Amino acid sequence: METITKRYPSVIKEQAPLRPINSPVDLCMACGTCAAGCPLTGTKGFDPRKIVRLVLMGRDSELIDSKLPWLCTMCGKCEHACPMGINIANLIRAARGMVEREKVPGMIHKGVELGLKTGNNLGLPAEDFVFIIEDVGAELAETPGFSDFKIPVDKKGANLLHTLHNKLVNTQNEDLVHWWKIFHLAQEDWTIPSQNWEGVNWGLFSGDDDAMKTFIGRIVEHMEQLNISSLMYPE
Amino acid sequence: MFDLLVDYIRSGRIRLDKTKITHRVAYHDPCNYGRKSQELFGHGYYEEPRWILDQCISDWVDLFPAGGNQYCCGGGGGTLLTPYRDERIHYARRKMEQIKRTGAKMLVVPCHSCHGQIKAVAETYGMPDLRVKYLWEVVADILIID
Amino acid sequence: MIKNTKILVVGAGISGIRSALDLAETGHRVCLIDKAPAMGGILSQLDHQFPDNHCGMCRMLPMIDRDNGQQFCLRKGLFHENIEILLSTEIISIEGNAGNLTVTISRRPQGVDPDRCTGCRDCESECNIEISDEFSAGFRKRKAIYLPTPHQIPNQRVIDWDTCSLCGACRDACPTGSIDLDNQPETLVLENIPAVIISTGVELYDPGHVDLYGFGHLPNVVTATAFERILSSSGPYQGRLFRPSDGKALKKIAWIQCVGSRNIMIGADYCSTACCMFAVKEALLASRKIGKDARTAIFYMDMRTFGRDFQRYKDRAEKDAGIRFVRCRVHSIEPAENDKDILISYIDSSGNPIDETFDMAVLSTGKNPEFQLPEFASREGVFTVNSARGFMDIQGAVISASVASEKAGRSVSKKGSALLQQRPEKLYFDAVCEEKPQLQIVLCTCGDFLKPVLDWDRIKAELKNMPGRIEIARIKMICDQNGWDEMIAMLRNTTANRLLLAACNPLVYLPRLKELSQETGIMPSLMEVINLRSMVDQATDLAFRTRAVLCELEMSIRRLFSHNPVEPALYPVSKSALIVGAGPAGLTAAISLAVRDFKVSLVEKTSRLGGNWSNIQSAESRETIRTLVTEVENHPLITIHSEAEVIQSFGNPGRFVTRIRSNNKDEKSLLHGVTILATGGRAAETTAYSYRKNNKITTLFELEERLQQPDFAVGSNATIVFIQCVDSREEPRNYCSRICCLKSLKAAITLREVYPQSQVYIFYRDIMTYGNSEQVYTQARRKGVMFIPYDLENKPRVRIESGRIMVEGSDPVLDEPVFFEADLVALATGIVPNPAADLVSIFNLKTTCDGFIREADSKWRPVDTGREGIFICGVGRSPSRANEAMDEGKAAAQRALRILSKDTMIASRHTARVRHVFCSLCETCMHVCPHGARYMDFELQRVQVDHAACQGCGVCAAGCPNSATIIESFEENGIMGAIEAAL
Amino acid sequence: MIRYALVKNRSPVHAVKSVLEKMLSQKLVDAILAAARNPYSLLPMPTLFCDPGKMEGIDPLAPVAPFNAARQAAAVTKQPTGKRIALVLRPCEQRALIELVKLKQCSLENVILIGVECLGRLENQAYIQHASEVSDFTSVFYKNPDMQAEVTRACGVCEQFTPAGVDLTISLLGAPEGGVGITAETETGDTLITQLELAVADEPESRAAAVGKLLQGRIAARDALFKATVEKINHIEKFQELIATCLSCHSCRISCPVCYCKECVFITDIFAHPPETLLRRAMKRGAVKLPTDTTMFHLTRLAHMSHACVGCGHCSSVCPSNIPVADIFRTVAAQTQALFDYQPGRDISEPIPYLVFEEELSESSV
Amino acid sequence: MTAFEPKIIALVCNWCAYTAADLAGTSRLSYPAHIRMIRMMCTGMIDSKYILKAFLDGADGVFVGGCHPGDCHYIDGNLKAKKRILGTGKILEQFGFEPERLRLRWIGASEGPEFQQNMTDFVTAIKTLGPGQTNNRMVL
Repeated sequence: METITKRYPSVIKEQAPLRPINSPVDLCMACGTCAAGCPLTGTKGFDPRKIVRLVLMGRDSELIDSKLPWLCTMCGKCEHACPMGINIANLIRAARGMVEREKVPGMIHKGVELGLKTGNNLGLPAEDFVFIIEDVGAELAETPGFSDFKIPVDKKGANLLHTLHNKLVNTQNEDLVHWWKIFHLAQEDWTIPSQNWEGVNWGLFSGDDDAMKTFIGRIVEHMEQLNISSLMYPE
Repeated sequence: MFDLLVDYIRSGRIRLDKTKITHRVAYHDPCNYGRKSQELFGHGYYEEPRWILDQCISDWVDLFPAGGNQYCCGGGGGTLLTPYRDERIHYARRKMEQIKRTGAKMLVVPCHSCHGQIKAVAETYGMPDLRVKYLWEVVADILIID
Repeated sequence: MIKNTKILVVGAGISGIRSALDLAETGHRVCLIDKAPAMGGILSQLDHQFPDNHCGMCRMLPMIDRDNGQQFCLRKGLFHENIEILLSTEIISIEGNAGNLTVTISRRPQGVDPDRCTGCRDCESECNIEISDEFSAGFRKRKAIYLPTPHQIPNQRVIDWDTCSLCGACRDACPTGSIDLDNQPETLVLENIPAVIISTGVELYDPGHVDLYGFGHLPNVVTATAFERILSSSGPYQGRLFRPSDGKALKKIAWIQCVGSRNIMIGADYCSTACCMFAVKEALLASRKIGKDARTAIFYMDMRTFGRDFQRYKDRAEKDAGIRFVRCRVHSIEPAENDKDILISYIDSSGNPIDETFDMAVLSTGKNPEFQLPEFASREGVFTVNSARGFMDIQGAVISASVASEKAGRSVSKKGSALLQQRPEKLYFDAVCEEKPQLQIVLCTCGDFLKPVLDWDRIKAELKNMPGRIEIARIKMICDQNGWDEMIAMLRNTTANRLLLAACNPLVYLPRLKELSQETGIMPSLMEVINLRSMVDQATDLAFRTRAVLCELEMSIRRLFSHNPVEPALYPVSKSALIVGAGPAGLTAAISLAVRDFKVSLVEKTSRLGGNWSNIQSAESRETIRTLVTEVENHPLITIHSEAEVIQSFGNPGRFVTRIRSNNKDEKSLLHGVTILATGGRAAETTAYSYRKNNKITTLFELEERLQQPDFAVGSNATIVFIQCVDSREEPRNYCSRICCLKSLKAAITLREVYPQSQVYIFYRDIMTYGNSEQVYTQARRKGVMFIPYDLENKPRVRIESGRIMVEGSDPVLDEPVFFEADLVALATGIVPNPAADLVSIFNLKTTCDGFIREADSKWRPVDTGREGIFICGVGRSPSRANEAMDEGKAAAQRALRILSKDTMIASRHTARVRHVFCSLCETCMHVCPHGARYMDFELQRVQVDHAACQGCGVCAAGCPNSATIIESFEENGIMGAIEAAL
Repeated sequence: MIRYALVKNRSPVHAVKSVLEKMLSQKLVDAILAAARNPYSLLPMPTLFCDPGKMEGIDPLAPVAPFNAARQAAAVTKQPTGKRIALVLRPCEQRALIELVKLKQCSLENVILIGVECLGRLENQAYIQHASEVSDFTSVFYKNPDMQAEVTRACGVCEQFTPAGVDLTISLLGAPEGGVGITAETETGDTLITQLELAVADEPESRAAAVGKLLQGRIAARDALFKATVEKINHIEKFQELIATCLSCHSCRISCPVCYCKECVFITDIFAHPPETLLRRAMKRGAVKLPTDTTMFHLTRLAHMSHACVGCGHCSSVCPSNIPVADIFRTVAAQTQALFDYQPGRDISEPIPYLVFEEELSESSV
Repeated sequence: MTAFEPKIIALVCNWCAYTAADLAGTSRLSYPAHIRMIRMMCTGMIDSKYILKAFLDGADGVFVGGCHPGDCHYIDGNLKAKKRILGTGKILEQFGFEPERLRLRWIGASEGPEFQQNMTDFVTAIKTLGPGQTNNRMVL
């Protein structure tokens, strides 16, 4: 990865990595709006205004090397009120993307890698996945009113592709059924893919654009393969 | 997702029993469906979930501020996956105060991250009994089955 | 079609009133229109204004020829012979050419006939529509038939057609049948309009448009205008500071600045200019009202105290009233835990997050970015007051209004349709003082209302016992046309030379007395109006009431008999001006007067015209000034006395004699009608920041000059540091020079453009880019100029180490020290006025502690001095930018025209007179006169009154121990007689 | 620095006379205004001297003053004459003069102020009585402390008997037999002492004690007078009783050194009521005393001038009805002067209270 | 015995207190009818004689209503008045007139309710004090 914006001489900053999101960072008047609105201000020295200031000062590496970008949820409340329209959340995401991948904290990057490799962030094999959902589906079929319920896996020509949040598959199986109930009663023509069912794009979190594109590409691929017109994406 | 639910309800493909939930419910706008969606797609999902709630629950309230200026629960942006747990709990304080002030027994969210985060921190903020439900979970709960 | 050779002034706020009066006072006829049903604009809602926390709006009223207008509070309305006022009226279109415009206006009927309305309010109680009242900023409800402002005269109700359901309940309830529900607007086409002035003001931003401030959701979040109503005694809580949600006494209040301003996301790349000071004022007033428990805070980005006296005002507010200034733009406002208080989160100076609860938040809303002037505003022959383009403080609005009047007046006189006219009617009447006083009393019985409530037999009998020749007549209702005509007919046949009108509200009748005077030949100063109606309303039993009425009658009788009018001496006006100082302000003033055919003597100390400004500033400004200099040099009516100064001056408005001396000791006397002082200022010097210790440390002014040199160069990778507020905005030079920020920004932008690889840092305290100059600040940031705020405790330091310039400071945002090796340091030292002590003593004026010449009133009469006929403009008065100085020059010229356009100076009624036989020459009167309207005539050994300058306040008379000074119509024996009669 | 010089002669009167004569003969001044007897009267009158040979009757120390000489001093200094004039005045006269300067009635340009320490004056008749019996009554008066009993009531309560703020002070208290002390308080005075070749000495130690003793007595007497007077005026009815015999002759105002008006307002049209006004008054009230406005006159004079009252007591001395005008004035003046922290005649640069206003715009009301 | 109906003179400034009185009148804020108002162009015009005259002629109270400091149409006439009234009050006090009988208040043009309040308060205060010293007495 190229070094981040060298603030001075600033002519080259237009090509600098933290800039391409079309963020008018230069316009910052250090007014404090963002910092005042951010719930994280003060936590471990975090403050969106400081982030912008560091970038302005050409000290991006300090930002990238810190854990600050990982504390931020990129919720966008700061920029909601920013009088200069500075896109701080995108700045954060770009900064995350510039962190050496091994240094990405927690399981985000691991998840991304697993996802890229296996189609879901848990690294769950397809048979196991189908087993889990069919098991839950069978349970639902025992509930009154849902006796004819069956999970349509990889159904071609379905109207709706249903992707899943990995945590429902992993630990919170009981929450899988809500949508299924609705689909069932609404007599929806839907399907769940057995591969690449992951509905959460951790590339978004890690700042990894390539990974993000790959994930989305796969879903599009599915829809094309199965000839499905709409997508239900949990995030 | 919101559009789908709205479509189901409006077209009558599913029918709901509004009398089932009688206690007070609060609704939380996730950043992604609001501000992010507004920024990326030019439409923030603020009205749709509220319309759905109107169909489901008689006593639901908004947090303040809500909509475009709402507080993030602290679980977004992948922070649930980072090891910075203390910071995340601290982050949630505003949101939790808001919820507490409404006196609601249940919080409805349409987002898995928010769901996870709020459930995880509710006890820390003295609301061990707060139920956190997905918006579609609420819908699923009150479906009228013929 | 109506032929109407009046100049049309659109918008009757403070600017419109100023423009209308300016033109009316110079002999033009004016039509002043406003779409609102009441006058005054936003100021009618503000009782107190900075920087003195007081009003004083009445000081805008004419001081010369006072009798043409009113002598009472301007909030009540505006009355002037030359001004016609049309309310509820809007412009539909403007056609035609400059100088001959055709204006179509639409006028909505007010619904209530002012002649018949008695103000009984029956209509209001019958109306079943209730909406939020604009005047009280929504704190009160009003009906569809309502009083737009509580103080206006006449104070009859109007109908709000937009909400009225035309149900007719009010009409049926009205006891005098004064309500007409025909709501068809009347369209009038005015032809031959010589000029139009647009002074409509700007719309305020509606904070309900965004979800940040909880406005509309949290009742304790209000706008600054609404807070003004809370402060006002005519407001919702009679001036007590309660909060709307629960009536709790306010203690802790926060002001949120820049709501709707300085925000490019809503298209507001401007500063709304007045809000900072507005907030400081409100906080100060609130703190005073609350007392020691007050906790007020202002959340701001840059505290824009750019006016001459503003910084000290703010410092006092901070130090004396304990107002907290928090440099943080507030993100949003939330309810506090108890749901009534409000919660504001901000970061303190070290970046710590703080959550603080307040009782109330006040939003300093600026100009609405969506507001646009109508298309016709850009038409030729239509002049727009600057305050209709952007929010302004009063001083700015008043000056810009006079600039517009100057332009309009100039265009009218150029086109040959000048309306200058000498007043035709005869003011002073023959030999009234020779006649025996005889009084006619007219008692209005207010229909049948007063008949049963007074003991008329007793009144008649008692009046017979009163001293003097008195006749009494009763008229049923003088406020309607029949009664009025009846009265006039009766008065035409009387030999009485004094008139006492016992009716209702005197303020309604005062403006009509002149008309009455013309009809009857009784001098207006020998008429009095008393309020019979209010006396009757107050007292409960018949005897008591009758006694009260008799007392009041006798009081007025005693006063009227004591009036003894004399004709004061008139003198011709010298139709020429003396202007001291040939900088942008002086030159502009000279041209303004010369194009109106008045001779101008321009006295300049140096050998060169153009002042300081001719060698600096942008190429455009330089060109403007160069053109101006050429124009002045070539104008046949302007005589330039360069290298000369004033050594002596005396005289009165319209007739001054001034001696000037040139460098070669030649002396010359000039006779002139007015004096304009435009003495200017110069760059301040400094010894701070190692100035002059290295030639790379320059002042901003020097840098500006150097930037123009073709050989100017810094290294392409140079680090350039600007330091703002050098020796300024702290004692002893505690004022903002107004020009430095903009100059530094422009220079920084130029440097970044020429040297894209350079690093440019600006150390600043508050960037003072008010108004649209905010865009220059935005542009500078966009160009990559780096801004580092500092405060007085933490100034940057400049060191020279073996020839290298080291600048150290700290960045409060990152809370870290910053350190540069600079290739160039520019110090913004600001400006100081040219020494004016001699001039000030020659003209008997005053200076501020900083040496600026003091104006008569910084808000309402910014270019007048304490002495009528002497005006000030430009940097000699207050720091200003070149365009502002030129505007002041125009405004000063406009003020001067009031005098120059007259052939003779005419004294007004109620002026002071010295009875020389009694006068002991103690000069007490001269000392206490606030208008410098008295002088010692050494030749005659007399104290003389300057009747044009005298405003008749009577301070001289009260100071005179033996009544050698008397005030016409306020003669002491009359007042003593009234006191005797009252008891 | 204050320089003290001792001048000795046959008597204090001669000592003073010698100094003043020398001033004129040495042309240190062009004229001297001082109290002097003339061949026709025992009462010393203010006299303007230009010839040192004509100063025979000069006696500025004489314990009498037919009127306060401030007005006469003002008359000779009203307009600049280009001449240097020495004014020899008692403290109350000199203080009144300072007030008149503030009221632009005269100017101290080219004026040398010589103040005479004054132990009080006698009423005219009493003085004439004594002066006709003794040749140098002035010396007798100063030698004999019992004479204090005979000074006027105003003088008996005067605590400002030593001049202040003058160029030269002539003092008797503490001075040895036949001598007077001359103190220079200003640079001008100092130069004069040098020019007159006066014998500079240490101030006699006895002086301070003598001044202190007299002052103590005076203050006690003053406070007693205030107390007694307050009792007599603290209700308008009591006050009316006190002034019931007032003839409205305006002698008090004519004799008053600070009542500077050319014509008193009470003789102008403001108080010259036409018959119908008088009748109306009588009609309303049933009866009016004529001339009217007597109480008004005294109160107005207090309102106009009490802040400037120097307590010379001439108003009482001249009153044909023996109204204790001076007692009233001093008692009331003590209050008004305290209110404005103003002391008439103290300092020429101290502005008259009614001519200065709070620059700071305070918002309190009375 | 009839109830004490005080006689009160109000000397009011044309620009502020008088306007406030007008506003009170048009706003139907009634105040006691015991007050005889005399309009002055400025409180600075008030001669001490007026106040003395009023008290000597039997007024039970004298009210002076001027502009708030800084509001004066004539710059500082109100402050000049304050000083004069202070001095006159001091003199009256010596002759037994209670200082409470002479009252100076600042009332802004828009302060109709303040005007009403001030009038009501003053009348109440004077009623509490009872008849003045000169009430129905012969004054020489």
